[in-house]
Order: sequence, then C-alpha cells, then structure tokens
Amino acid sequence: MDLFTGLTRLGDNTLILGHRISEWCGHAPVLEEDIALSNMALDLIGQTQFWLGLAAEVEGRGRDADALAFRRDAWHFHNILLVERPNGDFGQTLMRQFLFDAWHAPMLKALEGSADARIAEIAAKAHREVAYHIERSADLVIRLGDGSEESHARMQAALDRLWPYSGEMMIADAVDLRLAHAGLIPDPASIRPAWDETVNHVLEEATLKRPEGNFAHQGGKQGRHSEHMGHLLAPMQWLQRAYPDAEW
Amino acid sequence: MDLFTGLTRLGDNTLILGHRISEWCGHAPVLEEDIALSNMALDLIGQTQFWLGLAAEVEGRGRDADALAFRRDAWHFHNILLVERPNGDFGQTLMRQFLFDAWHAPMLKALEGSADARIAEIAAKAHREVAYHIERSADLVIRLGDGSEESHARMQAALDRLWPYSGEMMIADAVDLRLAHAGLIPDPASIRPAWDETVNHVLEEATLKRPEGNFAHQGGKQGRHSEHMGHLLAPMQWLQRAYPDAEW
Amino acid sequence: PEMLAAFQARIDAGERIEPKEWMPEGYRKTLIRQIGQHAHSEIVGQLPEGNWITRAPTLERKAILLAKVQDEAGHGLYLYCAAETLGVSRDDLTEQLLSGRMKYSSIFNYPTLTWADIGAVGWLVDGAAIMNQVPLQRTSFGPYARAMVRICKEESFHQRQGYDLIRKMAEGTAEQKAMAQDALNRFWYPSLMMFGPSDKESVHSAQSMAWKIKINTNDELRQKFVDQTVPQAQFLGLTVPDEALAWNEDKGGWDFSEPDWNEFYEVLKGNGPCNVERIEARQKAWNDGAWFRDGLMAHAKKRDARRQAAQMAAE
Amino acid sequence: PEMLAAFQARIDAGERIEPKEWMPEGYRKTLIRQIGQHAHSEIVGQLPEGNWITRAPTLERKAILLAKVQDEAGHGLYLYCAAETLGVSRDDLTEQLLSGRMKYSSIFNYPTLTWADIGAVGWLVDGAAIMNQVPLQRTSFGPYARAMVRICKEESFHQRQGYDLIRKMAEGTAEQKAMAQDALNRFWYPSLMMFGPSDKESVHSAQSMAWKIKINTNDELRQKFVDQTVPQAQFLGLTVPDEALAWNEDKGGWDFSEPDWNEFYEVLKGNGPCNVERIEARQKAWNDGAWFRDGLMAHAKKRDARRQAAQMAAE
Repeated sequence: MDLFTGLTRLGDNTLILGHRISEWCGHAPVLEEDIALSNMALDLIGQTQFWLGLAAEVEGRGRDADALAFRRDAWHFHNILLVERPNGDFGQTLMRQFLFDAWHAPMLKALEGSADARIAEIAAKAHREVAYHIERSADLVIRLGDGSEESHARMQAALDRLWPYSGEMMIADAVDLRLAHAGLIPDPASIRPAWDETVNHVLEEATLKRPEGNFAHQGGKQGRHSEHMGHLLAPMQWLQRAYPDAEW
Repeated sequence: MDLFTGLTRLGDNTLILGHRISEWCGHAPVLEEDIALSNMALDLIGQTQFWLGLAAEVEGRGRDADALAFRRDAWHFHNILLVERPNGDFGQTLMRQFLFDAWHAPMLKALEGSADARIAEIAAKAHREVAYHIERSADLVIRLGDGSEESHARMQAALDRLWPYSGEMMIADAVDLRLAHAGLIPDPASIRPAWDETVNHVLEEATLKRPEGNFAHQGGKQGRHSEHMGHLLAPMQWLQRAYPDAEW
Repeated sequence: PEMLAAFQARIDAGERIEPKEWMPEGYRKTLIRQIGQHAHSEIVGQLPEGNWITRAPTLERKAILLAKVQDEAGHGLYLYCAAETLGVSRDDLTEQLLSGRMKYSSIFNYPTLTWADIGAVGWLVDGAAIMNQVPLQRTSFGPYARAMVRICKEESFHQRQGYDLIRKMAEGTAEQKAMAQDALNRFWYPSLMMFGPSDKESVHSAQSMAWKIKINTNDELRQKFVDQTVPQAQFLGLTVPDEALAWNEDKGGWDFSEPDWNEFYEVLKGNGPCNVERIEARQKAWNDGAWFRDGLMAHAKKRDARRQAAQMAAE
Repeated sequence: PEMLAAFQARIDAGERIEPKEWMPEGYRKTLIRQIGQHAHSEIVGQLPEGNWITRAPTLERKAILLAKVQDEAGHGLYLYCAAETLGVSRDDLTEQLLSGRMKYSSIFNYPTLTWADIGAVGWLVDGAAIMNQVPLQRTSFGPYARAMVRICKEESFHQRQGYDLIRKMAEGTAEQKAMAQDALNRFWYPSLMMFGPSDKESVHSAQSMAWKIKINTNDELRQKFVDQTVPQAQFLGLTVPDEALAWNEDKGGWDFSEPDWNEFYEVLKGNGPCNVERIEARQKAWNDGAWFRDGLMAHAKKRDARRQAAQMAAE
C-alpha cells in the first residue's frame, strides 16, 4: 500500500492542481494566458492519468484512474494543501504554480531514476512538460514582481499568503521514507536544495522578499485537507456520483 | 401530474431561494442581516418541506420531500429563474428577495383560498412568515435606494439586472391555467396587479427607476434553467449523491 | 482602595454589579476582553458550520443547522450589547477582531471536513462551551450573567442536536461511522484545549476568580467535560483517541492525556489550519458591506432632516 | 473606380489580396467586422464549454475538453492577428466587444445545461461553423484564408469528438439518452440560425459575395448542414425536433422548418438566455486582469531602460 499511497500523492497533486487551473478557463487576464493555462491543465490531467492509472494497477482491486479521481471522498486524496488553495487573483494562481513547479520539476527529474521502470518512464515524459511549466511560471513571477507597483504588491501578498503551504511537499513521513529506501520515490526532503535554489534566485530577480519562518501547514498528504477540498470535489465528481451506472 | 408540477413550482422556489440565501451565512454586511437572512432561509426551507412533502404525497410514487430536493437533476426542478440567480452583492440579494416577496406574499394569500384544504393550510402558515419577509425587504430597498449615492446606484443596478427575471412568475402556462381552473392554485397572472402596486410604491419611495420593457426570461418553470442551476445543485446534493444508502 | 474593598465585599456577598455602578478599571477591562472574545467567537463560529449549510443532507438537517447558526449570531448580538454597557462600541470591538488585536476561541480555527464534524461541533465544542458557560450564569456582572442564562439554554439544545447528528452517523453505514470516528479524532483534543492551559500556567486566573468573572478553574472544568463525554462516546461506539484514558476509581473520574499545548500555542499565534481564512472571511464581509452600512446611515440622516424640516414648517 | 475595377478583376481571377496591397475601404471594414466577430466568437465560445470543464466526467473527457477550449483560444489568436494586418489592434477589438459595439456568434448566448450539451456543441455548433468556414479557406483575403485552413482542420476534429461524446450518451442509460435528446432539442434551431437569415433578408450579401468574403448563400449552407446532420441524428437514434422534416426526392435533400427568426432577433438584441452573463464574464476577466497586463508592460519598460543604460555605459 505504500506505493499506492506514494503514487496517489503524485497523481492527486496533478489532478487537483490541474482542476484548479481549469477553473480559469475563459477568464484569464489575456488570451495568451488562457491558452497557457489550458495547456498546463492539460499536461497535468494527462500526468494524472498515468500516475493514478499506475496506482490503480498497483492496488489491484479493479479500480482505474477514473474511479480514483471521481469516486474517492476528500480524506482518501493525498495531494498537498498547496494545490487545493483557491485560485484567488491571478497573482495567487501564478505564485501557487511557481512554488509547485519549482518542486515538481526536480522531483520528476529524480523520479526518472526510480527503481520501478514504469515510474521512471512516466516521470521522464512528465518532466519534459514540467520543465516548460517552471520556465514559464518563473518568468512571469519575475516580470510581475519586478513590474508595476501594484503587480509587485500583489505578487508579494500572494507569496506571503502561500508560503506556509510550500513546506509540506518537502517534508517526509514514514511512507515517504520507506518508498525512498526502496528506491521507488525519492525522499521529498531531498528536493529542498533544488527548490531553495530556484526559489531564491527567482524571488531575487523578481525583487520579492522571501518570507521568514519555516512554518508549514500539513495534512494533505495524509488525507487531512482544508475546507476547500470538499467544495472542489462536489462539482468535479458530480456526474460520476449522480449517475453511477453511466459510461461516458 | 399537474398538481405535482404546480406544487414543485412552489416548493422549488422556496428551496432554491432558501439555499441561495443560506450561502450568505456568516458573510453578511452586519450582524442583524446575518440573523435576518438565516431566519428567512429557515422559513423558506420549512415551507419547502411542506410543499415538496405534499407534492411527493400527491405523486404517490414513494418519494418524499428529501428525495425531491436531493435526488432530482436540474431539469426536473420547476423554480423560476429569478431564485437561482447568483447572490451577487448584497444589493442584488436584497433586490431579488424583494421582487420575489412582492409576488410570494399575495400568491400565498390567494392560495389560502385553494379548493385543496392541504394547500390552503400550508399557504396560511407560510403567509404569516412571508408577510414579514416583504415588510423587511421593502423597507431595506427603500432605505438603500434613498440612501447614499453608492447604495442608490447599487440598488438601481440590481433592479436593472434582475428585472428581466421578474416577469416569469406572473406568466401562466397550460399547467398553471388548468390548476387555476380547478381552483387549486391561482393563475399567476392574477398576482400581477398586487405585485405592480407593491413594486411601484416601493420603488418610488426608494427613488429607484422602474425599468422599461416587459421582456421576461422564461424556462425555469418548465425545467429549462440557467447554467447556475447545476452549480447550485452539485454541493447541495453532494451527500445524498455520494452516499445513496445512508440515512442522515 | 476603600471603594475597591466595598466592591469586593459586594461581590463576595453575591451581589450583581450593574453597568452604571462603580467598578475597578481592571474589572471593566477584563470583562470587556472576556465578553468581547466570547462575542467574536459566536460570530467566527458561524463560519465552520456555515461551511456545511449548503451541503446539509436533508431539509430537516438544513433547517436545524440554519437555526443553530442563527442562534449563534443572536448570541453574538446579546454579548456585544452586554459589552456595550461597559462603554465599548460594537464597531470598535469588530475593528479589534479584524485587526487581530482581539481573539476568538481557537477551536474555530479548525476546519469542518465532513458532515460528521457538524455533529462533533455540537456535541464536543458546544458541550465544552456550555461547561464553561453554565457557571458564568452566576458571574458578578449583571448583563453578562443574564446573557449567559439565555445562551446556555440554547446551547444545550444545540448540543443535543449535535449529539443526535453524530449518533445517526455512528449508527449508519461503514462510511458514516468512519466519518464520525474521524470527527471525534480531530475534535477531541481541540475541545479539551477550550478550557485553556492548566491552572498552573494560567495567567489572571486568581483575580478573575476573586471577581467572579471566572468561577471554576480550567482543570476542574476539563475534568468535568471528560467525565461527561467519555460515556457518551462509549454509547456511540466511538473510541476516544487517547490510549491513556482510564477510569480512576479513587477520584471518581477519568484519567486522560493532556492535549498538545504546543499545538495550542501555535494556533493562538495564528498557525492553525484556518486562522487566516476565518479573519479573511470576516474582513471581506465587513469591507464588502461598507456601502450597505453607509447607505443605511445616509438614509437615517435624510429621514431625520426631513422630519426636522417638517416639524419646523409645522411650528 | 479604376482601382476598384482592377481590384475586382484580381478577385475574380482568384488572386489573394495581401495586407499591404491596396483595397477598397468597404472591403477592409467588412473584413474587420467579419474577422473580428469570428475572433470574438472563439473567445466567448470558451465560456459555455468552460462551464463543464470542472464537471467533465472522466479524465479523458476533461483532457479532450481542455484541448478543445485551448484550440478555440488559439483560433481567437490567429484571427485577431489576421485582423491586425488590416490595421486594427486586438485591444481595440476587445474594447468593441466589451462595450457591445461588436457582436459574437449568437449561439454562445445559449446555455450548456447538461453534459450532453458539450457533445451537441461539438456536433452541431462546430458542425455548422465548419460548414460556414470551409468555403472561407478560399476567401479573397490572404491572412484570413490561411487562418481558416488551420482552423477548419482543428474544428473538424472537434466535431468528431463532439459526435463521439453525444453518441456515448445516446447509447447510454435512459437518463443519458434523455440528456442527448434534450440537447438536440435545444441546439437544433439555434444551430440552423448560425447561417444567418434567409438570403432574401440578408443584407450586404451580394457585395460580400462579389468580394469573395462570403462564398455561399446562407440558405445553401443551411440546407447542406441539414442534409449532413439528419442522417447522423438518425444513426444516433435521436429525433430532430421538427415535425415538418421530410426527405425531398426532387431536390435530393431534406425539407425542414425555418427556425423562429423572432427569437433570433431577440437574442441579437441582447435578450438571449446568456447575453448579459457572457459579456459580464469577459468584462470581469478584462478588468480583473488590468493589473497583470500593466505589470508586464511596466516590466518591459524597465527592462528596455536597463538595456539602454547598459548599452550607453558600454559605449
């Protein structure tokens, strides 16, 4: 079950973040962003299909990726709290993306070395996509941080607001440690140096102040979510819940 | 089935409006409004229990009020489009309430004369509650319309925005006409004079301009709703949909 | 000092202090803080329950929850009125809440994650609140004591409804039962924290008890709460998440583990799961509602002016 | 007049007009209006489909829908670029959309009420759009014609996906089948309206056809659409909501009822089910995004200034 949990942590992150981004559809501040957001959501949903597909296979109880995505209630999801944060203004959406991408890219890179060939393969494909995500989100954080007075203030506020949600992805629990020991999924704490380097560098260029303190909200990885999670799942799972016998 | 339809029109109006109001819970502009809104929502949900309870009884297919409220999909609901409008700012919420109350109160009064004693009885009880609703919403529309420049502008904007949704409740379709003919539920068009009188009087005191034109969005009474309806039902019906075997 | 002694004598004699009577500044300040925090708690307390109003699973449950939240707003209103008799306005208190200078009960910084949590809030949180409040019906300040009488009556009704809700869950499907147990797991220790730190650590306690603003010690009330709640949990077939829990024949009560006081202080500092969100929600309500409040004031002024003009014309 | 004749001769000879070449003012204006409206339609068209992205029932369907909406935004981008070659900026066109001076396709003023509607939009709405657009690949204005080639390829892919979606529904449970039928009922006539009023009523048509901005008449295309779509509906086991529908052997096509043109003009006037909401949504996106666009501009200026300063220092 450790591997199942580990894979849902990966797949639930991409699912929930992809879902959040997709809420922007048609409402972005500029057409290029509508395109970029749809594109990222598409990548993340695609990655979800792989991660949750593999999780279902590993579980071996006849579920598939869709069953995992659309038939679990909140406490069975293992995504970090950061990705379920509401979109807020576009600055918060972007900062959330950047903080996540800065972890996601090196994590996928490390996953390419997994002892499980299936994991390594998914990670390699995903990493190519996410390398572009981090490039894009870092660039925008820099341009808006070092932009107008208002854009700077909004990006700093977004950073301060989301900072306490960034630590969770780099804190290992017992499951993580066993998975790391087995060579399947790297210890999330091992991603910290790469994350710090990207974040420090980008924030500096963006003229944004890295918040002090390391307090980290936790619980998502263990299925203890925020109040937002239930509200996110209700529409997302609506059709599967309302019409359990249907195929789509 | 006419009577079933007629009763769900009454009960779905109170259910959906009660639900919308309840979304304000804890977020109203002043404590007294939090209390008043909860109180109105409570009245409306109570009336829903009666109307949908009677509808289920009339239908005689073993459903109850909860089954009607929580297990129908959007197109089986018969509320008018007005009550499913999103809350908007507090001015829109209030104006929606006023436009509805100005119809609801005389409608219930007329329903007290229904040939069906059960309907007359529910209406009598509901009318006592709604008499207070219209008093309150009319008073607030007047005070805010004839208040500050900003409150006046917001109330006028709310009125203009909602006006095209007010006509539906006073337009009869074939079902309505048959029910009226049977003496069960009055012709909604017969409520128009009372509604006009209240609305004209209150808007004048409120220094608000009654919009011109009679264009009326329609469809809700026949089950053709707005895009908002599905989004409203997804959370509302979540638990019943996700746990169909549970009792609560 | 003479007045102080006379004041203390009145309190010791069980007399009620009324707003217009003399009172020490410390008494007034302590009361304002205590009543204000209590009022704020009622207001912020609407939020975790409001979180499930739009998802209540039956019409009856929705009505019950609406009525409960309405009562809480009502309690907020009584309490602000009681505080106002001490010379502080509601707007002033609100401003202190929104700026973070005044607190509300930390329990409301925990999220309501399942429908069973709504039961747990009624059963455990209102249960603990009542345990705190019942003695306050005998508090020395008249308006506060009278508000408490009314509040306690309603709260105990809420507690019974909460217990009924969670009982339905505990007796329901496997999933419902799991939600009920999970709710107890998450709300048990935060409920124990509601009585405040152990008496040894508690500041201000002695003076407050002398003034009968506080009647029992934190540890007394916590023990009482545990003794009341453990058998209820057993009746529900739920397990209290405390391996050290054991009946102590000698004291005629349960031995139990202390909550994690580090967590308590973290939440107080602002690091609870929902601190920022609760305050953001209240700030948004307040800011978005400014035009509404201003509009009503503008109307009242206009009306007064018109009335005066009419009077002058009549004279 | 001489230039005009030469221009017309080029068009008649099937030559492409390119942006920097001379063109009559009327040609330019008509094209700006037509391309602008088309671009706006792609943008506003994101909204009814976006309405279901958060509720797509499987990961695969969600991905397909995301890809589709992304394509539409992309089409918007090509088309704005094509319009820009005529000397009008994207911001200017956007401003005209938001102020109501420019239109978008009325079909997007209809709501998407069930998941089957997403299928119907692909099958019928994209189907009608392709019918309109395929001939425009041969339109006389080069950038427009080239944009159309790219767009048509993607649109026909969308149409197949929409048909696949609604087929799954039509072959599904009783409820799914009902949703599919209901979607056809609601989208049939609005789709027929997408070809515009009958040729008899249509203004500007003759000139546009002479300029090869418009290639076929509205009625021709509508007939073609019906002839293509009716057998598809039959294959799905769905009933086209038109009692007058009948095969006409003589013309080798279907006879069908005209849509309700009063409804068409009401929707054009702003009284469609979603007109106000669509524009409100776009206005909100634009207004809320102002700080973002301004921020990027401010950054670009700073960067340029720094670059210049560095250059000067280097010189």
